[in-house]
Amino acid sequence: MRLIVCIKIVPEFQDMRFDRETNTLIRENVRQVINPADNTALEIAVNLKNKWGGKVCVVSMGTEKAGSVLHYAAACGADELYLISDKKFAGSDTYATATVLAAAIKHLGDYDLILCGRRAMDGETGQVGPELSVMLDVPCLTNIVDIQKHRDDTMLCTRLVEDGFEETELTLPALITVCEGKNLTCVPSISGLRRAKNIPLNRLSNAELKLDPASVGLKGSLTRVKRVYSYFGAGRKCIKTTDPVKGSMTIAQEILRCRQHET
Amino acid sequence: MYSEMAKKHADACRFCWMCRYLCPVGLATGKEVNTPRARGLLVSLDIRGQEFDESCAEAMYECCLCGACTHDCVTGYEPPIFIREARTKAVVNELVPAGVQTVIDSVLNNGNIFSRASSDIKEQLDRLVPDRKETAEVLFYIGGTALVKAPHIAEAVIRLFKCAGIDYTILADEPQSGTELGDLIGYVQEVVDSAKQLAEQINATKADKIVVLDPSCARVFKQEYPRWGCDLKGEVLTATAFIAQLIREKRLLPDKLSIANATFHDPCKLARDLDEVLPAREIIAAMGIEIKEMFLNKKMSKCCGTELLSQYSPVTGRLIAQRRWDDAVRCGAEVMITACPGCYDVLKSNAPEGKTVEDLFVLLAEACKA
Amino acid sequence: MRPEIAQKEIWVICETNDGIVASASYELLGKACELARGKDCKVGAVLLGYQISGYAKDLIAAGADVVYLVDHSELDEYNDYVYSRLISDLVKTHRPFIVLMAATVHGRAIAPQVAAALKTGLTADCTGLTLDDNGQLVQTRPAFGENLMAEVICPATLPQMATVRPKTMPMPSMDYNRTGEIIFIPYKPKGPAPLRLLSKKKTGSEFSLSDAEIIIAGGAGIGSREGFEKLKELANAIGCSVGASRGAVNAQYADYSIQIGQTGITVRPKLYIALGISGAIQHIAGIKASGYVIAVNTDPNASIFDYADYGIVCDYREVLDYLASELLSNGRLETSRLDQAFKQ
Amino acid sequence: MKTKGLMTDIILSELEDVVGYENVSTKTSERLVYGVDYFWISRMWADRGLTPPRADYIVRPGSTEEVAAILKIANYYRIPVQVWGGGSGSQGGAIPVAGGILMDMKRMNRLIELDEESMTITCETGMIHQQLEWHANEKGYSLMHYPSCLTCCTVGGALAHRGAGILSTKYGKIDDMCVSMEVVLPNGDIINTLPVPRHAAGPDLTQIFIGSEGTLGVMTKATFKIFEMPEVRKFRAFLFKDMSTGLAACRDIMQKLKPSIMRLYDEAETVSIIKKVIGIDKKGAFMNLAYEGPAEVVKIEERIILDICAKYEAEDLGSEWGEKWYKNRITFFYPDHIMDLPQMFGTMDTAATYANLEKVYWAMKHAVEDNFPDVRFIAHCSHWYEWGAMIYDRFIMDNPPDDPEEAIRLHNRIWNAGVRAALANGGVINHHHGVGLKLSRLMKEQYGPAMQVFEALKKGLDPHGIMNPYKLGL
Repeated sequence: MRLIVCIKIVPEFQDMRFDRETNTLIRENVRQVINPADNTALEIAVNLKNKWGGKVCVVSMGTEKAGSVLHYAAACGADELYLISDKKFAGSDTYATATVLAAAIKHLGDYDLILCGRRAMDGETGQVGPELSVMLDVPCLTNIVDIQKHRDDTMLCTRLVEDGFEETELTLPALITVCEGKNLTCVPSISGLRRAKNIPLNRLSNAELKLDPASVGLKGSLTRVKRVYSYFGAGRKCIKTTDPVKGSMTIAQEILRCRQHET
Repeated sequence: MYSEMAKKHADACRFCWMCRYLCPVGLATGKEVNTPRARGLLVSLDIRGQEFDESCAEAMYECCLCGACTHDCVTGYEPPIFIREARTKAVVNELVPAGVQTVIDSVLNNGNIFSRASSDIKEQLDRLVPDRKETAEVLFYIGGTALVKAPHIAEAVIRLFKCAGIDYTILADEPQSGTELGDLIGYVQEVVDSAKQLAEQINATKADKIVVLDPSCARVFKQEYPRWGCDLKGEVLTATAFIAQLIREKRLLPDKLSIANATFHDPCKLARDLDEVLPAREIIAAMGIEIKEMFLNKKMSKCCGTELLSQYSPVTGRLIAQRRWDDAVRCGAEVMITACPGCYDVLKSNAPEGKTVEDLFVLLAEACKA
Repeated sequence: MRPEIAQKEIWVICETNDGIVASASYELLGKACELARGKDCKVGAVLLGYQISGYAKDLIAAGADVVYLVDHSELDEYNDYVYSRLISDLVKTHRPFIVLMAATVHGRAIAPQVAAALKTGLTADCTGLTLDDNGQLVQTRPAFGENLMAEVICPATLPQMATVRPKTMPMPSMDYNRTGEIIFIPYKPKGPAPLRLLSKKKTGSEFSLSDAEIIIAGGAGIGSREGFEKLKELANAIGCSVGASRGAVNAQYADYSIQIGQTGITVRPKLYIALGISGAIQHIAGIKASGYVIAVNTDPNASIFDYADYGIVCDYREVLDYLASELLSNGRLETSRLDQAFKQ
Repeated sequence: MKTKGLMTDIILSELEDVVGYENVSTKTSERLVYGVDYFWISRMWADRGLTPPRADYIVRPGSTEEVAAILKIANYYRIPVQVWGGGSGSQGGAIPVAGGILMDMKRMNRLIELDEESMTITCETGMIHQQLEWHANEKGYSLMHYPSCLTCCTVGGALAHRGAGILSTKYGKIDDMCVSMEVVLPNGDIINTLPVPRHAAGPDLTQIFIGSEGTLGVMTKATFKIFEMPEVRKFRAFLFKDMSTGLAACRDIMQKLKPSIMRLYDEAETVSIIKKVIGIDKKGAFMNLAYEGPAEVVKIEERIILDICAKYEAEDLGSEWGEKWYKNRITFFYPDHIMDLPQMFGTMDTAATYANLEKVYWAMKHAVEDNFPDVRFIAHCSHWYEWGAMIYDRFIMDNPPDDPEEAIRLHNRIWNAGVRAALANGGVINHHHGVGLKLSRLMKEQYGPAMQVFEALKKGLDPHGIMNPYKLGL
């Protein structure tokens, strides 16, 4: 199987602090990591490869900084690394991003399955995967927690929906988006790390992809962010007590208040 | 090579001196390179392109991973994070000192750090529990150190189980828990894989409670397994906590033992990582033994040098153990009581003349006439 | 107003769950009506499925002026592939200028596929929508774990598309005197789809937590599995849902399925009670939308208090024990005691 | 990398013969870690990926005799010897900039004697200060020397740089606490200073070696006073409207009693570091005080202090803030709490008489702030004497130059400006951090012709100049 995993490098959420005085996110000293859901997608891809053979190819669109993080993807079992980086791609919305990824994936040739995370921790749109599937004209299934080979060219997917799980049969080639797994840290192996030393980071820019500059980056984006503001200001003012009895009474009162609204 | 997390912690620690007074290795050897900040500095220099050779790798192995530095850090930095990753790097780049490599090979081939054949371990287990059951309410996980170095401790716990009427079993051949391998090569996939195998075997016993003799194993079960995605179905309890509960429930009724001038050495993993300092003292009190506390006790406990470090670095291990004995002697103790097979063996091998080490469970088994 | 928009429609793509129109779709119809008010445009509802024509009157009552019905046995099961292609075709034919869908799992899968097929912009998971006089839809959505709000527009292409977070728009009042047009659209299956639903297993777990009115959640500060069991007992007796922080899940006190936060479930209860949770930003991200937040923590400087309306600085056990002894008898809630507590 | 060379290996084997194979090292790891101490320049150098200065041999003596033998070898081959304790000095005093031998003293960490009758404790100088304190604590005593580096510095390091702890106002600096010592002279001779409280047998030998920073010999053993634990230690914090009012009040207090802690912060530090660490959010000059001893005496002291502070219209903040400060006194120095790279920073502590104190403060503040607009200046006074006090000034620059050499030059220019302003107004180049590499060049400016006394000592004791070259202006 040839498996393509699309990875986004995002700021580590746990590092983020909020400056209550200026109402801004403090982005200094924030680590860059593989987006958790993409990390799980990578794990799933590597497991599929280990079971059915083939290659895992990692594609990431971002700045040079992403390079060192992608090294980990190789240690976790990826066979090929592609960093898509070009100033022309800066400022892309989900549609423009999908356009670039679609061109890159076409550039890389045939594949059986594309895996994406279901959403990125920063933007949380979850749109790139489904948009990409349409551009590549393959079926798409989102929110996958488990995928197994079913028949020759079909997979059996378990999809998390609001009230449970759906079992769906998916014909290849196809694209899935994957839910964050329980185990969110990428654990590379010694053999993987040794192997990763010899896996080069391939770079793709618009010189190779030859996209119309008007169709990518800020220019190619169909949505515009008009304004960003802090939501944190809707802040709460905490009344504190050190008296457990008084505190417990308040809890009881609040529970009752909620109940009365219900009935 | 290093994760972003490791880089962050190394960069914070490299210019901070504050925890070195607690590092048992640096205090014993007097070497600057054996301080937490020096380990951080070497990693941060490595990240910045300075040479990282076998001597730097060796510096990373000269650490007990006892967590004293982590516990002391006001900000919450954890040197073991980057030390483990530096060890991984050493393995990947084949910079591991020869002595350490022997121990790594032993764990991979035999499942223990003592180059003891796995068939020996199996025999030991058969001897301990000849009529082993497939399933039981309690699974007793002993750990390689006790099986090889102090089987009488495991035996004592089993006698206590029988005395209290516990429905228990053990594994047919105890695979390693990943604690030592994780310490040796870092938390890599190979460690996770072995942990998953063990978790499956433990779950197959359908035990509600997993009672763990070796505090290091108990720590990985409780703190690392969930992170590694290894689900243990039963509740993990240290032997100390489990036995203390049996005493509380009056299922064990120890007689008084007369031991004068005793002190209790808190095993690092028990005290610092698992926050268990009281159960052992409860057990000691139940036997009517009054202890003299060492100056560095409970969460401030000073590491004994560990069985693992003593395996590949016997000279350093001995220096560290002697330092712990100095603490005990200064408080006027003649007998050091421990609750960890590793601490027991290390402290026993390095006891000054006329001083002895006793294991908590062995004493209790005697007190209960189990 | 852009001339091309006059006489055009705002569409709501309705979603069905087991053959019943989802409440989120009615919320969207209500919102669409509000947007259309005073503008020269209509509200269209699109309903796909099998034997669903009976719902047309409800959709009209909720605010639809036109209902586009596609009723076919092949559409019985929700199928992302078939549905998204069919919706794309409908939009191409009828050219609405705004298309709204609920930000459910299915909605968030189908909407981007439709947007990509139509080469138009799409904004995900909106919590606010306004329509300006130029026909520009201003879509407000949270980002960065709800720390930031962004206003997004789709300036150059049509339709303007958004998925909207359920329960953020009010339910419209149903007016069965309203009239509307029902357009039946014939459907011809295009052969076997490359994806096929085989079975569905309902667990309801995530659903119940993200929908719960009152949640009691525990963190690493709970300290043990038994502690968590106690918390669960009380919660069950009172009839609240139980959640956990990542710390508690990592420490194995609770299952991942009830983890609340950025990497778990996002909740929006009326009352959120956090016991022994320190308040890491990733946890806060999951509870931001809660109504009243009460935090119990031994550390007076725990950051959870920054996000709480009421804070109790003490060991959570004291609170748990007190509530259990005062409110419960034989492990069951005595409402009269709750009343008493309220009176005090 | 192991240094290879005929002479290198000959010298190596001689050193091994003295201290044993395992106590000499030429390993990369060890040579790297001794090249960075708490000196900003050494830290910046490492942070920018440059190779730290390296010694050729790391030697760890285990006894005074071994130290003597090493010095004899070094003298014979004319190899520089740099003595290293905890490496926590901020002045670059221990960095092996001249190559040669680095002597790590931490193997010499034994307790020699605790004399409960004379109330003294004697130990080897490689002991971490906290360990020594614990040895005293085990018997119910304390050295009352609580510097921020308590947990990481060695006894020898504190002596070499004339360190001071936070209780110095009552109990004195290390130079007041140390009563006698054993020193190995550069030629290998072992000498002892006089073990009596006071004498009239010529100048004080002990005081010649305290503060000598390894340039005149190696201190190997030292004896300190120990104190009984005070019956009570009480805290009180005040807020003065400005620094000058605070200074006047403190001077007044020092004429009447001896608090153990008295720390007066300027407004810049009150609203920055103090706010960050203990959370007090007020403008003005924050002061916290501790007074200790027998309960009855403390009661009276408290009354006097309250009266004095009231006289200067200070806001009484009660005991909570002082206690909080005391609890967090070391927190200030942990990562994320203290200045760290990429910031550029330095501590220009100085001392002056009351007549000059305020003049020195303003002169230094202006010299730094006016000449370097991107630099912040914060200060507090924390060690007091009957006739003057110390000013703990700090400068902080958030975005220093990227080029390391340019950064060094700028760093030195700021230091020159600040210290020269202090000197011109009656201050001194340092109060309790020492001179090291950082201030070496300013020693002659401070002492003028008096410097020849030190130079003569150096020449007489260390004719080949092997002891810690380039430090202390010698």
